Amino acid sequence: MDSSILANLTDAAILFFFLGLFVGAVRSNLEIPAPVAKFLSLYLLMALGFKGGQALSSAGITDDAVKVILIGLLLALVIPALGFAVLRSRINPFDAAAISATYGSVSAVTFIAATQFVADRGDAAGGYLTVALVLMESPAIIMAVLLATWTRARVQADAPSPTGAVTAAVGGVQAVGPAAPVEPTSMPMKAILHEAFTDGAHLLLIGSLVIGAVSGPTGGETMAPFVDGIFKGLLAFFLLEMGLLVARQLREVRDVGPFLVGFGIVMPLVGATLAMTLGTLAGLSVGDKTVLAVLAASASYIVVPAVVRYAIPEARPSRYFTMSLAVTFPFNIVVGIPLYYAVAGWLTT
Amino acid sequence: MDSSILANLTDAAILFFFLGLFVGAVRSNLEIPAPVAKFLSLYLLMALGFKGGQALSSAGITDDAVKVILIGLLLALVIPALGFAVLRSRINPFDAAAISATYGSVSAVTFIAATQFVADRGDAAGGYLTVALVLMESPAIIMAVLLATWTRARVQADAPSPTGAVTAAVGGVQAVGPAAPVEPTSMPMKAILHEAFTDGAHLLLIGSLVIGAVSGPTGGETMAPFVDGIFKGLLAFFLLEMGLLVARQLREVRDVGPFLVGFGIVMPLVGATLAMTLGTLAGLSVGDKTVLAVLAASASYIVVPAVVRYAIPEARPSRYFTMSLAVTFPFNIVVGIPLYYAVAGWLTT
Amino acid sequence: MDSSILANLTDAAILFFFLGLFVGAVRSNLEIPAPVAKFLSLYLLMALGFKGGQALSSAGITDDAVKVILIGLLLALVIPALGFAVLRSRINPFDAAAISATYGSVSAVTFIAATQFVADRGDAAGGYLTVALVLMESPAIIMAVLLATWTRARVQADAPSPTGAVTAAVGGVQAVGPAAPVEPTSMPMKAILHEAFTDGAHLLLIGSLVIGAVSGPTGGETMAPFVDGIFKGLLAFFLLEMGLLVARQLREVRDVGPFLVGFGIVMPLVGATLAMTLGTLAGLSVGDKTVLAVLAASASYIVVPAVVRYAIPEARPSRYFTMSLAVTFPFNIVVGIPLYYAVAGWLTT
Amino acid sequence: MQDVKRFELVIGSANAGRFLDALDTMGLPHRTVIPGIYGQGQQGARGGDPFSTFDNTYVLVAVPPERSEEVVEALRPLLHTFGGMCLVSDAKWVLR
Amino acid sequence: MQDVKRFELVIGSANAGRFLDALDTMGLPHRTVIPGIYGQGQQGARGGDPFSTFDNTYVLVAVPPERSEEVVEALRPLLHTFGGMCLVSDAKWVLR
Amino acid sequence: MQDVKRFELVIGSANAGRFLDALDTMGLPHRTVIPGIYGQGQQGARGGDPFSTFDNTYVLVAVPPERSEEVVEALRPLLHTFGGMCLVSDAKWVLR
Ligand SMILES: Nc1ncnc2c1ncn2[C@@H]1O[C@H](COP(=O)(O)O)[C@@H](O)[C@H]1O
Ligand SMILES: Nc1ncnc2c1ncn2[C@@H]1O[C@H](COP(=O)(O)O)[C@@H](O)[C@H]1O
Ligand SMILES: Nc1ncnc2c1ncn2[C@@H]1O[C@H](COP(=O)(O)O)[C@@H](O)[C@H]1O
Ligand code: NA
Ligand code: NA
Ligand code: NA
Repeated sequence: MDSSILANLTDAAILFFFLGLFVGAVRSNLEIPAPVAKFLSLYLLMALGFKGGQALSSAGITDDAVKVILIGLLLALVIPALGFAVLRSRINPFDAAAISATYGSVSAVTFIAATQFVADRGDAAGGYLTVALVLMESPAIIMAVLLATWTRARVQADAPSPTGAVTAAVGGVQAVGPAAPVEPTSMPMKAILHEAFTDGAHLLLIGSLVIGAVSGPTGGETMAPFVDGIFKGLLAFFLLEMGLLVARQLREVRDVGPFLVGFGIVMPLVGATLAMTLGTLAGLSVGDKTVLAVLAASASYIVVPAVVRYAIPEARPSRYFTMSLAVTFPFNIVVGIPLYYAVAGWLTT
Repeated sequence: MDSSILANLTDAAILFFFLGLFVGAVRSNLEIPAPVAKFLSLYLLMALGFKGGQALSSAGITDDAVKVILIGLLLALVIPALGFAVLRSRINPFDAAAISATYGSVSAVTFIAATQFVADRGDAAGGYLTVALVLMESPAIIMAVLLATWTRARVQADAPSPTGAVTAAVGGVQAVGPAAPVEPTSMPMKAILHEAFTDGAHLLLIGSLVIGAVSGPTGGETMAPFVDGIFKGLLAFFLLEMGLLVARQLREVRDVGPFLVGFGIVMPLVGATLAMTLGTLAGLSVGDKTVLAVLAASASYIVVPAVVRYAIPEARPSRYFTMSLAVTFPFNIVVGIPLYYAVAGWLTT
Repeated sequence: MDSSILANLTDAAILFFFLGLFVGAVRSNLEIPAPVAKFLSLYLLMALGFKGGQALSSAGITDDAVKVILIGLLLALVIPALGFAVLRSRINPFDAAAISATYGSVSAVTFIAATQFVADRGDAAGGYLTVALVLMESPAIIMAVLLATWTRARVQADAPSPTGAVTAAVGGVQAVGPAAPVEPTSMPMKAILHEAFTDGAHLLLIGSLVIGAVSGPTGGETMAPFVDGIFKGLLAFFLLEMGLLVARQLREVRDVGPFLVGFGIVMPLVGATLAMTLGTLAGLSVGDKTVLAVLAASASYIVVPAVVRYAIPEARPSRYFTMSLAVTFPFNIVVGIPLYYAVAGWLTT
Repeated sequence: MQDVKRFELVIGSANAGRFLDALDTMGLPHRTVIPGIYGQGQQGARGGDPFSTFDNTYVLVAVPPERSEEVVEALRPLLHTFGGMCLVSDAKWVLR
Repeated sequence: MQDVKRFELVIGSANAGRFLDALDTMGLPHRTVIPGIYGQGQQGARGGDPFSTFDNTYVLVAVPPERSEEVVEALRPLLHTFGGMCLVSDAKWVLR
Repeated sequence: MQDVKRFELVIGSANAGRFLDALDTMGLPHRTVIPGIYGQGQQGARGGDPFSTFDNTYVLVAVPPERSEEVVEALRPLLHTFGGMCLVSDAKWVLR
């Protein structure tokens, strides 16, 4: 296990993540231009989906595929429920719902790092894990929104000013005039579903998966230099940006106390344990088990915040976004992935 | 023929075009950042020119090269004249001139899709077709501007307020004050020629062609991973953006009635027929004939609008730009290319 | 020698630099979007550092490495001192300090062009030259800032309004009210050192060097298509942008008279001669000598201006930036590199 | 020149569509929009994330003075729910 | 602080050069420019196309009040031909 | 609606941090920022270089009128040293 962690720490892409952290910490003026960073994130989703689709179409729908997808769906329902149960007693219910959604969903970049990690060690995971990734993205969102709607109904009967209240202020000074009480518009479920399913990152991933599956070996060959060849380099660049981002986000952690930091580390471990148990019972391979654990352990910072920011406007991004990005993402990248891999190996032999 | 169309529909790049259309149609928030989209379009022009130049320098100026270029130039004069003759009786003369220019010129992205299509089927077109592409870009523009100038002279004698009139309005509400009549400045021909020949896309294409021709096999080898390797992937990305763009543009079609939609489909067929006839008479290969037909059939949405937007300010982009981008581009990509290829094959055997 | 220059002029990347110059000169609307240009410059630094680190770790610290680095450091101290001595008698001391810093430091893009040039001719330079590049970036900055501080102390005793004075003006017309005399804040040395060492370009280069050295052959293989394969193509694109930039900058040369243009050509020759002499004495290879000469001859237009713009706010970028970008950069790219290579070959045989 | 009220909105990019729709509904479709910008307000720091989840959009709308009140009333509930800044100032519109 | 007139132009990027040249000719070369922005006006929706054929440029120019009239007169014919928006408002220039 | 003073700063991106820090120190952390823009002023042409060494940042800050003087005083020395433009105008803040 230790050697796995160490090997991970000499991986070029992971090292660029550390470089980003360092450069961000010393407050350098280094900046990846936002449009390029956005392109890189779209590229990763596209390459990820395409390669998953290719793997899927060449292997077909195997027994393992069905098992992985069923386990994935189960985890996508259990983990947010568990998260909400733990959180609701300690923090306000809107934040609890948003954080549950975040941890119930998945992180594509963590997934990519994990698939690279296991493939580099000869334990490549199946293409169906990309399908699991896609399917595990959304259930938590819907669940969280339902929880928030329910909370909202109860809250509206009670106190007039919930946590996320936006009150009038000019130039950082609270305005003199009395701030009107906030009445968050209850966004209709239909609109939320529309947002969740038409989110760009989500659609690009699914679309690329389908295209990868449909375009066959010829498609695979012509696309290979783009989706395979330069993949590691662009991933390294993107992780550099992620490091910078995490360093910046770490400066905004005042809304995340020790309890939430703890949650951001323990919750992944709980999710990974669940996934590992189910995966072992189902007799999955080391690679599949590791990546499934990573899906369970990872928290979304793309799709979920993109939907929750207006589906649950009362929840604070300075909590749910910061936790998933600045606590759980680095934890999984540095410690989690090699740890889950080591345990998966140990459970399998 | 049918099988060609079907095969085209499983091409990864074309599928990304459909993905873009779909994602745009469901109004997802997916967006390729504008600076990146622009870079992709520059990249395609650069790679296109470079590869054309390489092919040209290795093959030299053959008989076929001369024939293709002469036919291309002929088409570049006949098609806009034909277009204007058809349009002037039905729509205002400024729009007619602009649309003629659009259809008389060519689309580099359609050209790229076509060259990939024929090369994938073992019928690669010659490097001189890139020269034809370059030469066919401009004649239509100059012709259209002359037509517009002539129209302008006649119009100024008559009615005071031509179609493209820009009248004062605040916040979407027509202003109370009387709008001054528009007197479009007649841009001097010299300035127009300067704009047409110094247009960035145009110069980059020509420049890359020359560099490709000059830099020889060594240059070709070192540039190959960039201009060949990742070409298909970046093309796929760009076609995704084109799909999004077409979907957006389709929402603005109120200025394009059934007549103009019909024109946007029939005109390419007419152009392709002309090219195919001349190509067959000249005894060109299947690949050359197909690509020449595509040049004739395609309509410009980069260089021509870039010049016409100020050379003929009275013409409405909501017509000429929308038609070439949202009607003719998808038509050629999906139906046209495989159709012309099938016909070319049938005419050759 | 002549043939080297000629061969250089058919190099695809160099040709794109000329294309950029030409396109810029005819005032085309061609523009590489700024975020993409910035990404390209970061990419070059990353690839440069990574490949240097790889070369270094595979070769280890050789005798030649030590010699090159020592010579490099010596040059980084001597050249700016020499430059300042020459300039101070002719132009104001703030500009003199800034220009000395520029020429005392190095240009990464020129370095890249040179390493490509010698490698293409079978005389690849050692990985330690990248270390020399890194180490030669900063000494000149610190020296120049010390000179400027010293000048500032003397000036403040004398005249109230130094050259770079920013006086109040509205819309290009000097304001009626009397402009307050400028008292440039003396930025504390600590802050300047912080800026110099946390500059993004600098840190990315060093970080990539370390990562390249640490991530070993496996890292090298997975990163190769990105840092090697598409390198030439992206360099060509970047040189296109550099050409555009130089063409633009050449229009702003009114602050650079014949004396400074002469300095921008003679100073590189002096630097190269110094480097060549020391390199020959130390018995370096042709490749190492050439690249070392290029380091000595090149002037910084990234890191130095980034620090000097606020470390010496009295100095005019229209002098130091224009000279290094519009005079010395093209001179080295077109004439310098093949010249130094020819001389190095001649000195070695 | 004609008097206009100059509305400046700085709102989360994710919500910009709602504000623009509200203006469309009022028959005020003309506007200038700068997306992807940075800011800091009640809701914390925004801008610069690669997923464009939390950045701002700047919207400039010139409206006839007599419609100013109405626009304020239409935008207030949106500002209330989604946060953001709205400034109103006077300007002259140069007739063309 | 000094009174200035604050000109805001939103014009097609392709035509921006003409407006800026006109200002240069008048001896008013100072300006702030934001290219590549979105908008909607009489000429329809603009911005966001990868060929930058149809996007807008925003130009901010502070001019001495006594030159305001003259600037309006110089810009009007250009606005007339090429479309675009021009707003004029009052501001104070902070002397530095 | 509430009266505010609308500060517009156009400053070198490299120096923007200093201006923002000064505002932070005064307890005025709220702002809107557009980086990477073009301009021309006393210090020549700026913007569009790939190293972002010489481009401008636009900053919009709405402050309560009674703090306006104080802000001007705090910014002036910075403008003096680093150049840049600062405009102050009147606006109404729409309460949300
Ligand atoms: N006083 C202010 N001055 C300038 N911009 C502001 C101010 N307050 C808020 N903003 C902008 O409005 C955005 C949304 O504000 P808020 O909803 O308060 O977070 C912020 O991110 C800023 O860009
Ligand atoms: N009169 C003006 N109108 C608009 N913007 C200006 C004006 N003067 C200066 N600026 C802006 O402020 C920046 C810095 O000005 P300066 O320090 O004078 O070079 C310039 O690059 C312009 O973007
Ligand atoms: N009422 C308005 N408010 C804000 N921006 C406007 C307004 N009218 C026009 N514009 C801007 O000016 C640009 C050109 O206007 P137009 O020539 O009318 O299409 C539009 O694309 C908008 O960005
Ligand atoms: Na999870
Ligand atoms: Na055509
Ligand atoms: Na040097």
